[in-house]
Amino acid sequence: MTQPWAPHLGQFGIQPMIVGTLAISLLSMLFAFPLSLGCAILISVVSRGTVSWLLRKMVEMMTGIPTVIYGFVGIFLLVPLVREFFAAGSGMCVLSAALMLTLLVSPTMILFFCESFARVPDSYGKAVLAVGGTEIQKFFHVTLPNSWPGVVIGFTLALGRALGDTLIALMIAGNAVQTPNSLLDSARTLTSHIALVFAADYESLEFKAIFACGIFLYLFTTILVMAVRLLGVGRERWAR
Amino acid sequence: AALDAFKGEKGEIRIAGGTAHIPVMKEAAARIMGLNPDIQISIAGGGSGVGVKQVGEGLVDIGNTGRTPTEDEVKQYSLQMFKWAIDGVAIVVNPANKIRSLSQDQAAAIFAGKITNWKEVGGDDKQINLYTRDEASGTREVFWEKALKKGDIAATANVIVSNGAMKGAVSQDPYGIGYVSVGHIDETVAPVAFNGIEPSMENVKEGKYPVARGLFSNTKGEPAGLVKKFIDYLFTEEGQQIVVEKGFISVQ
Amino acid sequence: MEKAVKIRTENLCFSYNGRTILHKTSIEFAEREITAIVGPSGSGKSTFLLTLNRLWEAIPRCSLQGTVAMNFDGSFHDIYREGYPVTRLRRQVGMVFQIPNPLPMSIYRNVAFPLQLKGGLTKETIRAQVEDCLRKARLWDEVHDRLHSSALDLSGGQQQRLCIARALILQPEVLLLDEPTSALDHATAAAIEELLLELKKNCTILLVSHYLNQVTRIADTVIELHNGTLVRKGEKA
Amino acid sequence: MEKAVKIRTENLCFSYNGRTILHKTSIEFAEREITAIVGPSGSGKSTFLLTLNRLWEAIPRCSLQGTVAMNFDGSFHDIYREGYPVTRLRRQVGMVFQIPNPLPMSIYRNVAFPLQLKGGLTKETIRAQVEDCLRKARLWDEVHDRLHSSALDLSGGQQQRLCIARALILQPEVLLLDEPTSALDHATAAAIEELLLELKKNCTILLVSHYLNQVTRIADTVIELHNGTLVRKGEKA
Amino acid sequence: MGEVRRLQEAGVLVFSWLCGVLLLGAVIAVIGYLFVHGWRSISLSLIFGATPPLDALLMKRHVFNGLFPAVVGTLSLIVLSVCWAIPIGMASGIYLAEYAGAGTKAFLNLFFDILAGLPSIVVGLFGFSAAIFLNRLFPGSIHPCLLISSIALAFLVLPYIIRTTQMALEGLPLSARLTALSLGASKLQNITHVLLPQSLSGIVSGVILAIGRCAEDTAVIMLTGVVASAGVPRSLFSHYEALPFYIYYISSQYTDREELATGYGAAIILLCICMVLFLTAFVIKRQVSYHALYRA
Ligand SMILES: Nc1ncnc2c1ncn2[C@@H]1O[C@H](COP(=O)(O)OP(=O)(O)OP(=O)(O)O)[C@@H](O)[C@H]1O
Ligand SMILES: Nc1ncnc2c1ncn2[C@@H]1O[C@H](COP(=O)(O)OP(=O)(O)OP(=O)(O)O)[C@@H](O)[C@H]1O
Ligand SMILES: [Mg+2]
Ligand SMILES: [Mg+2]
Ligand SMILES: O=P([O-])([O-])[O-]
Repeated sequence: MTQPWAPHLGQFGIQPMIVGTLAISLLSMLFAFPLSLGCAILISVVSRGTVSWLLRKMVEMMTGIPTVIYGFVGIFLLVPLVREFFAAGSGMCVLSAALMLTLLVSPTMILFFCESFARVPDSYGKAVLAVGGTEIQKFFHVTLPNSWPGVVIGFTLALGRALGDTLIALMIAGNAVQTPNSLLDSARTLTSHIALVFAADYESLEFKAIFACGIFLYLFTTILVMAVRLLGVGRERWAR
Repeated sequence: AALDAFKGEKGEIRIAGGTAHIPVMKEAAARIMGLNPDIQISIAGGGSGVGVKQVGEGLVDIGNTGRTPTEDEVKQYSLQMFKWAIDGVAIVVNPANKIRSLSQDQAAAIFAGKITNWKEVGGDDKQINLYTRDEASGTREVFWEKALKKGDIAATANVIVSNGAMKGAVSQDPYGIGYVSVGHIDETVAPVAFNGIEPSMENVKEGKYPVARGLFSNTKGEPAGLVKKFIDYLFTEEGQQIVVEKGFISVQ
Repeated sequence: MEKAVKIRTENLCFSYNGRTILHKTSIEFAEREITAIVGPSGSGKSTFLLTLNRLWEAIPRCSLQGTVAMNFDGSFHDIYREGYPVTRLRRQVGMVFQIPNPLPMSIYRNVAFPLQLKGGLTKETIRAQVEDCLRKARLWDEVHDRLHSSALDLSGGQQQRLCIARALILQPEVLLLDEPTSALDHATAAAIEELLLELKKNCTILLVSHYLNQVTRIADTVIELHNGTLVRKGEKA
Repeated sequence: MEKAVKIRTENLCFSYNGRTILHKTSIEFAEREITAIVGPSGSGKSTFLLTLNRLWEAIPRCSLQGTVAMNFDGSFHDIYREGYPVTRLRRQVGMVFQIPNPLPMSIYRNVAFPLQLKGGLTKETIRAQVEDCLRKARLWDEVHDRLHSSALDLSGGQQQRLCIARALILQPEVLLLDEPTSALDHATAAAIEELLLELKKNCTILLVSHYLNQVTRIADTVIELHNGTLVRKGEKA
Repeated sequence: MGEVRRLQEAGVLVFSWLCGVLLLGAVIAVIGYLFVHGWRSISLSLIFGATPPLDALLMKRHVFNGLFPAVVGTLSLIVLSVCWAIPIGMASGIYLAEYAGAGTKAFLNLFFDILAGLPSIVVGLFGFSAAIFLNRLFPGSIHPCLLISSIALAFLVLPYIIRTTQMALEGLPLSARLTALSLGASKLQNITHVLLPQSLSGIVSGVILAIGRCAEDTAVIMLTGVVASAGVPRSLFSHYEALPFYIYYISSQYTDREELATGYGAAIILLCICMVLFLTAFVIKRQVSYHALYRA
């Protein structure tokens, strides 16, 4: 497992891919979660009327932007930018992939957040306003606690998507089989690894290693789902 | 005239494997399907390794390889090989890069990650960005064996999945270096002389350029019907003309 | 002796979806009095209360014209003035809704909630005040052993008293009560009436009620809402 | 003359989360009478009504023991019997909730809804019956010009009358009314009382009410709920 | 204290606007970039190549150097997968929310959560393995194809539909549940007349997510039958092209500027298809809930 990936030497370690996957997806969630929460607050609480409506429509529209388009624009717009800006490496790196992934997962998360906010009954909000709460207090004291399961589920789905996304990493992370040491290093994720090696041979060790990748991804998401559930259930006490 | 064989035929041909072959396959398919809409030819890449396995498993009718299939492969899947073009593998850099020639030692050191800066081989003071192909690639196999003499390829190298993609990547990156099928070289990338020998068609044809190989189409057992007609077509004059048009060397 | 005026509306018009509910209503409410608002069901009593704390603004497609002025700290303020701090207004004007609306939290937090929103108090102070308000609303004995269970599980009358307790905790200067005893039994309702008479010392109370007995018992002034305008009907001797 | 018995509970116990609300309650309700149920707020009146149409089963974590039998078509049926058709039961036992609960549909559809659920009627019949029920509940005049707007926009009292109309449309044999006039003004409440006296001819009515006047005016029997048991308090002469 | 609160609120305000502007800027950059570079390539010949459009539509002739086969491939994928996924997904969602016992429910919830987290490439891998397995079972008749791709895609979106249906139903307040029951609605009637209409917007949003996912997915189809060039698929059992894969393919393997331009064109077309799908779904959503709730 911890060997390097070198099929011609009979070594089929997938550790570099595991690290690559974690690096890219966690980094993207680090960007995406605050961004999404901020946007969801902007849409549901801060802005009013047309502005809010427009923003919402825009986000809804964004969920419809295909991954491959982010990858496509990533290659021709972001990668050169990153290459020029940091003047190191090829621009195909962990950072580029994480940035594009952020764009990919944010809209779903924002919509999920907004939906769960909206599901909190009106009368609750009125009760807060009637005792002199501001819109923002209403949000933090009633809306957010009551929509917490939705927020958690939105986060899970987004993280799952970031972990499981193939195309962006495949197209702009560089796919080098190494453990990345910096944000500007090229890296390969488990998913791209499957896409790159999938058809090599159906009986060989290589193919079995691919299945190991699949199982690893599966375990990741399973553990994640479990953890988030425990968290979510704890917070769900008052939401009925 | 060579297309007459396809008149009145009906059916599907599935092709996968070597990516160096794709331009020729596409052109041939376009001509055949243009003549007879009842024939459907699907073309996928994947790399030579994929081609062998898929045709062996019976998932496709023709598996292309950019290297000679190994004896094991031939035996295991009872492959029939058809070599319809000759090709070379050339090191390429971005046209903005001054370097136009590398020795075998330099090339091996660069791809092994021992030389990491262009100034060490006489270029700008910039980091070298390595591009290599995936494990299934015939191009990689040939390059590794004949150019690198089975030397290491650094793990830091970006991995690219096809000949076309390699060209795209290197043409985008001013400090990149990679290797592609000679047939794919155009003005977007600059070929690099290997041990002083230009990777030109002539040099490959005359056997001067050492990193040469054949392009194969393989079938499981004897081809029959539509598949046979397709392979036969590749060897007709018209077929070989396509080969030359796409930058490869005819086998005739 | 004429009491000072606390609330004054002028030419107040209100409509939902273009249906006029209030029509050029100009009226004054005296300070530290209990004013009862009566009128047939659907005439706009609840709506009128909403115009006094600007809560209708949360309802889509409705519109208001005219002015509402309130006397805070000795001078009149137009509460619809651009930039008027609506949050502060709603802290000074407490409200109990016709249909009880406990929040989906524990009983304790429901009552403590306004204080938490305002901030700046210690846990102990809050706890003491919560208990005090629950006692005033005659709910303490029934719930003191389950303060931390959900308020949504309370009975109808309990929810109503909870909402009263919640409205009291900020010690508002004006209290808008929309049928606050409709779900309460006689004894409890009487206790709440006592409470209102007590509160009157520091507070201006507007009470929507259908209970004529109740109205005659405790109201200083009775106002009737009829065909979209408020008319002064009677005053206590 | 003793009237026939319509509903009989035996050793009925009920608890929420282990808190006992009803304790070994055995009582009978006479056919075609209005029985008032009174008791302090939070004593379990609403809960008791829920045991008569098995609606509590939709609430999580509560439990019931004992039996409830109702007389339908001349014989007693244990409504908690395994396999008893609960849907039919709820069609025969109408209910008006303490806190009005219109569905988020149009006014018209709210009232027509039970008939649509039952099925098998033409549009015209339904329309006629909806109008009839809305008239009976004294709501028709206020809403006939906006039958297709949302029922959620009605005033508190209007919602309450809507729920009454909705409960009437299936012509149930038993009516459970949980403070049905709490949000209504005097005149309207009186009209509803008239209606109940009229309905009594074909229907057994259980009325939870805090309005003592109302209770004395229309109830044939008064039952008090106290410490978890129902006690017969008084009967009309 | 009030000061602190005001500062906090101002902080929240600034932060949320900042997020909004950032996101907006990024989207405008992405879409703007596409359109600036791609609008010139948009023409009928981008789709139909040199083939007369009518011939292509009637399938009389193959289209080369055009996106027609990819467009058809993508649309058939969407329709097929949604056909498998919606009935099963909604039924399971309703079952989970309304019928399942506590044990079953806990188990299935976990199961679907995990399924939802399953990366598409893994689903693709299983689809691919299934195809190989079937191919060994019935030599020569089954290989990666449109049918297998659509089933794999259905698996991918199933959890979305199930969970959104279930969440929408479970999110309804108790009073909404009790009311119709008290009027003599059977459980099924309660679901179909009250609970489903009230949660419709949630469900439709799940379906929208699903459609979007089918239209854009590349990883699953990459392993289960999409190819670089195949023409319009003639049956469920043939290879096919698809727009997202075409874009992926072009982005890395373009041989000249013209080919790259078709990539931009394809990207714009795919974007437009997705937008149109979304718009329709939103229009439907508004009208459906309107009809369900406000018309007798
Ligand atoms: N869903 C529930 N979960 C837990 N406890 C409940 C629930 N509903 C009611 N209770 C409790 O059960 C007791 C009886 O409630 P119920 O609603 O039957 O009272 P009630 O007699 O109708 O009172 P009121 O006159 O105030 O409406 C109350 O103490 C209440 O807090
Ligand atoms: N949100 C709303 N949208 C549209 N119309 C509304 C809305 N709320 C109330 N109305 C209508 O406005 C009128 C006045 O309603 P309001 O609730 O003020 O009456 P009310 O006097 O409080 O009656 P009740 O005694 O029944 O509570 C009613 O006809 C009602 O149908
Ligand atoms: Mg009212
Ligand atoms: Mg009650
Ligand atoms: O032709 P390839 O095998 O290198 O793709």
